[in-house]
Amino acid sequence: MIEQEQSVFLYLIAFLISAGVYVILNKRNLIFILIGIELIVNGANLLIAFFARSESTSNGQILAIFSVVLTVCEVAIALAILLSIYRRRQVSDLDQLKEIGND
Amino acid sequence: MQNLLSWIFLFPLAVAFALLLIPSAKKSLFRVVALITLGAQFILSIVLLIGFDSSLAPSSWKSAFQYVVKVDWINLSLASVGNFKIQYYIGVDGISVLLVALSSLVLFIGVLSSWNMKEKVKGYFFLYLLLSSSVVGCFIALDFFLFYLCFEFMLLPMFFLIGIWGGKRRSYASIKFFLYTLFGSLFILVVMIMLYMGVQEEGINTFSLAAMMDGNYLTDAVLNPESDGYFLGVPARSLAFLFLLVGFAIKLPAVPVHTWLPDAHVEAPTPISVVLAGLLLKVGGYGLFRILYGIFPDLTAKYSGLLAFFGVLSIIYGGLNALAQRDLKRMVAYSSVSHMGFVLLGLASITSAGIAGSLYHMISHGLISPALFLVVGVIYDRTHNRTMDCFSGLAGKMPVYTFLVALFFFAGMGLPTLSGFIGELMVLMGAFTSKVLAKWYGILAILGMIISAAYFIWTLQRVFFGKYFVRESAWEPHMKDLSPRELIMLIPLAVLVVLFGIFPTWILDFSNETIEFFMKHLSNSLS
Amino acid sequence: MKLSDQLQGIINELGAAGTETTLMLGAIILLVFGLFQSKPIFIKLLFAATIVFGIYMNLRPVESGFYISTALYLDEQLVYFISLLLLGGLLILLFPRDQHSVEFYFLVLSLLVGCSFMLKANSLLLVYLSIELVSFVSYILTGFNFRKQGFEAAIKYLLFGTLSSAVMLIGLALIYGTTNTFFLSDWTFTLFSSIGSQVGLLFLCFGLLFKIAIFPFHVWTPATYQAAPSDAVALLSVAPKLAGLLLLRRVLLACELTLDHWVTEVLLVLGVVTILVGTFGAIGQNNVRRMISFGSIAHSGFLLGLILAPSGHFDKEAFWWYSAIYVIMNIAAFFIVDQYERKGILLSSDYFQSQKSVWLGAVFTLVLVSLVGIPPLAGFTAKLFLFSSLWRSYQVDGQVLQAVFLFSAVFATVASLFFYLKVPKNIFLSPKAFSQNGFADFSLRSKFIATLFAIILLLAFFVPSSVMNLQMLLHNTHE
Amino acid sequence: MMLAVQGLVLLMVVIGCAIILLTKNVVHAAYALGLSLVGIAGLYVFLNMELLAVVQILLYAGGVVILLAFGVMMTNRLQGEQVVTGSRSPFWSLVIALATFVGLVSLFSGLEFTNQQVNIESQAKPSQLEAIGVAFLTDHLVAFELIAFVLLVALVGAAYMAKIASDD
Amino acid sequence: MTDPLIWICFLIFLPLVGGILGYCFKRYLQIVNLTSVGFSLAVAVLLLISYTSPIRYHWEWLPKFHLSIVIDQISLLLVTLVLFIALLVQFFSTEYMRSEKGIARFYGKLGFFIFAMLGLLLADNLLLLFVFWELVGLASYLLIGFWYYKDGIPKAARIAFMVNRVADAALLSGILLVYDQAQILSISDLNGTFTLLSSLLIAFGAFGKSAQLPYSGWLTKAMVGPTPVSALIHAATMVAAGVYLLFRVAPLMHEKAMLLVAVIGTLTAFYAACCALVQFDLKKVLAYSTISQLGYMTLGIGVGAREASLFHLLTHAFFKAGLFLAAASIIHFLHHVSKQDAQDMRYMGGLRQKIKWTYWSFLFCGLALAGLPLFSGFMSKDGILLGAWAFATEHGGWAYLIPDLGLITALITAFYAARMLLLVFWGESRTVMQHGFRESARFFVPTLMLALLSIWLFYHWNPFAHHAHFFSMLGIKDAVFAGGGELIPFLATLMAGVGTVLGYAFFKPDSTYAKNFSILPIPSSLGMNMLFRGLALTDLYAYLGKYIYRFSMLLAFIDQKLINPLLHLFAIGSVVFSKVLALLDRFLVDGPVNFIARAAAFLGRRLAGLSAREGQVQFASLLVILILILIWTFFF
Repeated sequence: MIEQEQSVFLYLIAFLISAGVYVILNKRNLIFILIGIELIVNGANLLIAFFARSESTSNGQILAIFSVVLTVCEVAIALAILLSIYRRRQVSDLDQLKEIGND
Repeated sequence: MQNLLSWIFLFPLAVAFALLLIPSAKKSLFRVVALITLGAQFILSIVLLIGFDSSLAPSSWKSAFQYVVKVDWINLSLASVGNFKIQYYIGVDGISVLLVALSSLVLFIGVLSSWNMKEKVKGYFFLYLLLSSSVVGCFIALDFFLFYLCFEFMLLPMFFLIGIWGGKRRSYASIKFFLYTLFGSLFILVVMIMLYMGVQEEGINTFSLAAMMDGNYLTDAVLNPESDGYFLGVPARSLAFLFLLVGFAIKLPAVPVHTWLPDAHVEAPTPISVVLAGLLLKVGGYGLFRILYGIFPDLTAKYSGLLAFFGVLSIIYGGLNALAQRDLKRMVAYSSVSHMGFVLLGLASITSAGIAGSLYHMISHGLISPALFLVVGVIYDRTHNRTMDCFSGLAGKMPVYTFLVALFFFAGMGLPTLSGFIGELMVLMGAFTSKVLAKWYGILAILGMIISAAYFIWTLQRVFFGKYFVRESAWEPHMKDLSPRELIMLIPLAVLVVLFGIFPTWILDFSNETIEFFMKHLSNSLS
Repeated sequence: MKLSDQLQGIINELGAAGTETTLMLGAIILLVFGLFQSKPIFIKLLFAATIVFGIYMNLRPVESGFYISTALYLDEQLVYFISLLLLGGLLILLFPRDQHSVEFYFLVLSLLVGCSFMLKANSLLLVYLSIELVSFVSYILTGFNFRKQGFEAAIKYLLFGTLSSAVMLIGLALIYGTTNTFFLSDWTFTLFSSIGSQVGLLFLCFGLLFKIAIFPFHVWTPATYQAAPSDAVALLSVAPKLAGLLLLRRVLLACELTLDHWVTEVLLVLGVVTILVGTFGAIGQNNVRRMISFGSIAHSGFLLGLILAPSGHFDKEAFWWYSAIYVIMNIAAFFIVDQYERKGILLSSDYFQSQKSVWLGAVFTLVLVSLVGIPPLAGFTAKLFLFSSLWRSYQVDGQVLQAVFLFSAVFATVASLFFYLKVPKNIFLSPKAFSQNGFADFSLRSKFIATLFAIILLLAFFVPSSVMNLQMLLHNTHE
Repeated sequence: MMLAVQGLVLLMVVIGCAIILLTKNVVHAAYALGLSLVGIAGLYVFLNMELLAVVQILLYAGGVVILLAFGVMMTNRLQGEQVVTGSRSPFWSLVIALATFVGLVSLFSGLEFTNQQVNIESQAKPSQLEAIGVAFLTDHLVAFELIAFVLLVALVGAAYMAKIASDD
Repeated sequence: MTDPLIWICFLIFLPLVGGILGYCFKRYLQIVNLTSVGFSLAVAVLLLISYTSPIRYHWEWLPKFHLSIVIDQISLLLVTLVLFIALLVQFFSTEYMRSEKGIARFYGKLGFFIFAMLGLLLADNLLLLFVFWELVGLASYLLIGFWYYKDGIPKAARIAFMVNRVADAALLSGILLVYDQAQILSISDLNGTFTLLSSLLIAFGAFGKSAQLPYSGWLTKAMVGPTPVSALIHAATMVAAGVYLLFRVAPLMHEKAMLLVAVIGTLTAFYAACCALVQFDLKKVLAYSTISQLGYMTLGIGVGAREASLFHLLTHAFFKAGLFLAAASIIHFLHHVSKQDAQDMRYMGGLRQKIKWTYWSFLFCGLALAGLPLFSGFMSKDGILLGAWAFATEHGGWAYLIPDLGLITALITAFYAARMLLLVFWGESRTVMQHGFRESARFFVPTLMLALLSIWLFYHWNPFAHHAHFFSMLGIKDAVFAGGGELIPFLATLMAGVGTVLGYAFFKPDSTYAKNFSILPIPSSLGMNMLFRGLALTDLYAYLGKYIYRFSMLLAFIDQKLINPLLHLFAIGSVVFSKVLALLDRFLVDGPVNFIARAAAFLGRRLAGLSAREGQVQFASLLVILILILIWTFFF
């Protein structure tokens, strides 16, 4: 039971992370990419939680909680920047951002 | 008196910074100041020569130097590397004292030659004085770090002097010069670090060249000759030797790495060519003496074939290239390559004649090549053209000029009674009597003498003899014989070239004991 | 242990976070102050006062050890580095700013808080948190000139950074799970015997490499440096980098990896590649900022080489030297670049327009030459220490990669001349004549400041003990 | 029963992911992400981490998804465009994702668990919240202090940026 | 004896000082020069008369390397010879060069030459000898190129110099090899035998200056110089330097090398005599005859008759200088009266009446050249042939070819001497004379003095005496008589006589040859043409030079296009690399995708039917993950 549960958990984590990778690689919309990253972060969080499940201290849980909080901050900043970009450029596809470069 | 060397070394530097305070508008003041400064430097170096005790027979390198100033400069305690100690350690022996005197002379003549400089005078003389200091510094430094500092510091002023006041392709030439030399000097830097980690003086790691030459290695140092250290599977000492060889060969320059030289010379203004050929190449040669041979005497025999090969290659290849040139300056530049090959060959011979010959050749080339660039400069000043095809029969119009040109050409081709001959002869004597070199090297080097005669005589014939002709009539009014200023520059060189060609002992007496000791040093570590 | 004793102990040790607390408080005060008073001079003064006070707090004598429930680690070396970073933060006041928004200074202070926590962090939580704080501030600062380019760079930076931090989070999870430890101080070599923990360690390092800008995590650098405001770039190019390096150093020290461990080998290889990529990447650049940013990538590689010394042979002094000089060189370089950009000169091929402004050009040349590492400038001494340290490491350990590192460092030094020289070449050697109409010379102030930087670089070469004694100097001012 | 609930929660996560993977519509993806996150919160509950689960639902499922949805609305909807996005290279992405999957699985399968023998009973500690609260003020005091500051920074930064953006 | 240094100074430096002073004070040019050389000559004669033992002086020139000068009887004799001829030539030139602009320069160069030549003769150390050897070459170059502004002259001077330079290189190699072997270079201290290589190199060095095969081409080129110079340098003194050197080192030379010397000498003597036969240019005839006579001397040294060679050097110096000076008179005369190409014999003829004194001196010297008895040439040539004969009897077989060829050459010599004499002085004049002319005493006095010195009586009372008598008369003890019976003097007389008679028969004024001479074309048949061009040696040099030049052009090309780029490989490679990186950089952060991403995009287009644009962050992420996977697969 425990063995099975463990392996299911780990497969899920691997699935979440690789799904995130797929999304990041495949999608072009910035928000989509953010979603992909969220998937990876969640995988990582789940991993922490998984490791922390049997620990006597609550360190793991706290790390996971902090990571959730930080992700929210991140998304907030990302959206603020996105908004600024959109205000100016009316694009949300990453590919259309190519102003910087070597000329 | 004890601080004489410091004066010679640092005085131009101080004046350089003082120059910055003069407003740029006072154009003619700069050259006067520079002239006085370098004149003073020259006089001081004469005093140095007079006070030099040439009969001092040293017993170790530590005691081989005179006018020594040894002051702690940097003393950092680095926990893992130990004490990082750099000294302001200067002094001269019989080899360097001559080069110091040569430097101050050539630098002085260089100022005279830049008398008519018109653009950005302030910057020019500022950089020129910086260059002067660093060149002299190279010759008197006895601390590797100080040497390296001066060695590298020459690059920047030179870069700008060629780059700003040069010819059409100046930026290409100056960058090429900079890159090549930096490339070489980083090899030297690596070896410097290797040595620093392995050599101690009074229990502290040191950059002192004297200690390095005396071989005060730590017992477990990779570079300790007794410990057979390896680096990446290569014997570490051999690797260090070859690194230094590459570094100095670029500066010298020896043939496969010489291509910066013609470009730098062609693009540089005349005074800078003078300094470049007269002194900077000597720094490479001096490095071979002091550092390569001084610190790695045990490997000299092993690699003498290599050195001699590149020496002979330079002699012949440089000569043949000079033969093919149409640009006078390019020809002279390639002839420098050819001549510097003799320095390599002489060192490779590991005989006292050969080594003294190398030194002599450096001195004499230090007089001849500036003179050659000056005489090319004379014609360039008048016409802004240096192509041989554009001139013919100048002897009729400019007899004094032709006389001096011929004198320097003959000196360049190694005609007896002129200083070029002595150097070449001694090098050849060394090469022929060497125990480590095959005779072919000497014979091939003599072939190089034929080639040098070929291009000099041919140039003489094409440009100075024959029917008078200049390509453009606009040049006609300028084709006048030498002005007094040009005479003041050229005549001392001519006199010295002749005197040193007849009385070689005037120079060699200074360095006899040093070279004796040098040889003892070499043979001790070879046996 | 009873809770009250624990709390008492924490209260006693709170001074260990004094600097950060000062900075945070200062930042908040600044923010509030900005609501009422927006005269730039006041903001600047407050900012400077905060930092100075932070340094003052920082330099109180400390005993090396763990503080506040072993969350923080402190020793003298770290304290000096924190002071260095704070000084760097102070230096950006020299940059002229068009908009004096309070938020900018607030963010700079936050960045410094993050960096100093990075240096001190001992728990994984704090490691993660401080890195994230630095990252957030960096993202925002990148877009802080409110131009299209800035936002673009910011979003790219953010996306890439978030991904890296996600990878790092996985690494932290793996370490936490496999070693069952939460503090760097609990680590031992044996804990890291399993593959999971080693991979975790590598992932953690990746997160740090992202901050340091090591290949392949350097990709954000050029865009960010190009688009962000100059003062922000000046700080961003030094503070997070040095903090990341020192943290990496402590991480590697904590898990007691030897040089032939595969994780260190990976790092060494990445270091070599970084040096080459940074150097050669810069050669193709025309935009001066991008060029310098690639150069700074190469410098990251050099610094990484210093970090990866065999155990017991970490060259603290050399690292201090390189860092201190790097801070000055980089800030000076961006300062001067900023001056040129204010005249509309962005590309190195345009620098010929300033050919009459010899003075600043000469100073810029000195700074660039120092970045290459040619005497008589402090950059050379830094390189000398670097090479010495690498050689020393090689001698101690015989690790071939160290030798490769040494040679690529030497090689890159030559190659770096290629691009650093472009600017002086265009200023001084350009054959193009440029009509001087409309090109006003640089202000006396900017010339003065730039010259000051150059003089520091020269002085540091001739009197290198000054840099070493900077530590002592800072120390003594306290007493 | 427990197993069934567990399976359901797992299914939630997987379905959420699958939608994200397959859909082109950003809004749909955001909602699917919400679904996944709630599922993950459920998993936390199974791991006896109630606080984490709550935080997950409140901040993640609530905050992030709503933020994302807002973002989508504010960017794409304003123009009345389709809220769909193109894909770039599904094949290669898939290959790499699969490789990642295989790599992670092989990594995880090699893990040794230092705390395997811990029994399930010990997980059911009632005072978890309290322990966390104490930890915040003792072991992780600095972190707690810092995250407050981080939130402030993020707030100020995001707000300022958005303000500047909407100002002009 | 007082300090030898004073004598050496007088001997060596006085002419140089005279030259320089003359250049500085042009007003007293001739007086200063003549006085200084005269004074020097007086010292030499005084020394010669009062000779007791060799004077030796040495000094340290390089560290541990001494140079030495030895004044012994032989060197004194030659010094006297040089100074005497030099004095005559200087005297002659006062008139001959009077109207030249650069006469001061001329005297300066001449003084320099005399100085160098004296130094060469007195040098005891091989290296010092080499020093003066080179200086002599330089002086020769300068004097040949005296009229530097005329077409072709600088080139001829250059060729002469370069050919000498090649020989000098061989000589220097040889000397240094000797130095390596013996550690000393002073001839009087050297003993033993040189190695074959060094002997050969020294011999080939000596051949250069003495215009032996294969170097002989330069001497004809040198004829473009002023004729008095030719008389002094290219007939009497400098060209004899090689012989002198061989004379000095002969006892030390390797046996096989000496054999080569003999063979080369014989061949040179023979070929040059043949060449002299077909020349039109009077100076060229003389030049070839000089080469031929030098060949005799070389031959003599090669076969061991070195004193005989030295004696021939002496006598030859007088009569050949006389011939050249006479030729100078002729040229001057022709130039004066007709402004024609004054050296071509086809424009001469019948000058016997016009310039009587010159005729007589030319006749005497010519007969000495032809080797007729009662003239000095016979005495010295006889000695050499005797030596050769002795050599042949000793070696037997093919060695007889050497005296045989020598004798045949003697015949040819007489033949061309007669041709020259007859065509120039006899018959009718082939030029229209426009101006009158009076022979100047300054011309014929020196010439006549030299002509008188071609008479046997000055050397020995017996016209059939050879060198041994002469030297023993001077008190030189070690002169050894190489026995050869009475056959050789007889044969030599016979050959010379036959040659003269044949010559007369061929070239007498009413012969067909003489009649058609003025319109005679340059011989076109291959053999004759080759002879006319002196075996085309100068063309050979030119070819050699051309190909070396081409080779150097090739090298310069390589240097520019190959070595330079090769060394720039570093630069180019790094630039290329940087471009690649810049491209990568674009894919990563800026714009177009890189290879993988492009492939992905392509596939993506196919699969999704959408236009896939390139990714940046995506690509970076891809890269990170790829690297993770790579590291993963690499380590596990």
